[in-house]
Amino acid sequence: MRIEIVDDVIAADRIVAEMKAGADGAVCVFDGIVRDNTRGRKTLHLDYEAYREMALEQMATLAAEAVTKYSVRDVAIVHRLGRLLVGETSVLIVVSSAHRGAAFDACRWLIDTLKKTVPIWKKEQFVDGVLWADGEPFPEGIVAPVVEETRG
Amino acid sequence: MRIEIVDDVIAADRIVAEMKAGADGAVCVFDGIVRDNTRGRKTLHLDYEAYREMALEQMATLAAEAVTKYSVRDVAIVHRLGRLLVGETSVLIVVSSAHRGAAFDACRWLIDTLKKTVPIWKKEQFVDGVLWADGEPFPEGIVAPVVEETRG
Amino acid sequence: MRVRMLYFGIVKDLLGVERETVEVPVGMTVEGVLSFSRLRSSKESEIWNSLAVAVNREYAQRSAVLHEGDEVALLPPVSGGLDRAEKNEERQDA
Amino acid sequence: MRVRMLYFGIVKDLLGVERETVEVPVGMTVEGVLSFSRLRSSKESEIWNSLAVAVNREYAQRSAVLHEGDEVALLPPVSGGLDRAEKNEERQDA
Repeated sequence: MRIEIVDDVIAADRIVAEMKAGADGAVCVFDGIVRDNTRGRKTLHLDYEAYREMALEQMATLAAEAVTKYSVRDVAIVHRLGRLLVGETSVLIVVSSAHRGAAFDACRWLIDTLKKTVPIWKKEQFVDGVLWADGEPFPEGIVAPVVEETRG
Repeated sequence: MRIEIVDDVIAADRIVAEMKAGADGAVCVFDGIVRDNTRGRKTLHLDYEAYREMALEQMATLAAEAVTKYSVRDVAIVHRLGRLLVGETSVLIVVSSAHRGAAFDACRWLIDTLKKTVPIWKKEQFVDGVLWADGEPFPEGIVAPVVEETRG
Repeated sequence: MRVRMLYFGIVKDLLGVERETVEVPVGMTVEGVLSFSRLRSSKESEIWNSLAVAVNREYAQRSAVLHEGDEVALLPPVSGGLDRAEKNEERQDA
Repeated sequence: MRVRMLYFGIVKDLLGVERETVEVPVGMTVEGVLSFSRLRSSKESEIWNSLAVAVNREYAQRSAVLHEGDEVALLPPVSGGLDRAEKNEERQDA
């Protein structure tokens, strides 16, 4: 498994090539790239930051879970931090498997779960302002319902 | 849309790179590679052949259908013919989209449908014999139920 | 009238020919040429029950009537791409 | 006892600090430090209701009790990768 957080361009070609082995019949790749807009608002760039050590641990856990859960052969998850321009890859997920169904399912589960649980955030620089992107709510089990009384 | 049948190595890196545009947030890639075995029987190589003109037309139709059906921005389908060795790419499908859900769904639908309807066949050369690979049965509508009486 | 026949995959091997022009009666259907080809084949094979037929590069129904100069292709179940479906795999392993 | 606090994303901006060591009473819970941080924040924000808390790099329940030297991180909803979920998008467009 290849689990990395990098501060420079993600070498997708090399990573995908290195993920292939003789027993594989299918490789599914998800390449998340910086879009030029969010809901029509024009994006200049994104700044990614992470709780780096925890994010790496979470990514490794997800990769291991995907291998077990979907019986795929190998998984790579590489996320980039820092300033990214439109068109650049922020996250690359590669799943190699004997069969295509498992490769698709594992790849999709990985990006969906990563986006909800791996501590990485992005600040969006628009032409007309800057904003921390809304995350998706944490899954139950990570955040217990807030008990309002505790605030005092 | 990029629809191609090629007789040489598929330049996956270049094709994926050319499929990205500013409006895209997600690129889903399916890379079908020659596996070293089929049900445990060791594979030496595969020979692909096609009804080339019809296959190209079918691939173009599928790509257009995927764009409409899943509202993705762009689709590439490239299939290679001739002799392929273990680890080589036989088919590459790339879907670019603003959103990841549509990219995954379209990519999966494309490979699943291609494998049932696009007239391409493979002959498997094993260490101990050669065999036309079983295809999946044609979908209803392509093959009408056989009327046995017509034979004789 | 004459039609152009194309054979692919295992059908090509069974008939021992890749393409040929054949003379058929006016009003001949897809089902008709299929039966004709099947009778010509030296070896019996299950494959004849699962063929698709394309006329002028489009899948055609068994009842379709042929016309002079048509290109008629006999297509075994296709197997492009990689990765046989797991469903299939399980069935055959069983 | 002392714990190490780490703030990320918008929480870092709200508190005006990225990391700090704070003195807390023995028996302090995750809920306790969260309330404490919230009270310290100059600006009120909905974000406090949706934070997760990690203790020593693992997600922790609100009731978890802290220990001397723990690393406690306040984490706003994460937004790694690209492509906001369509569900979210629709809700916000509405």
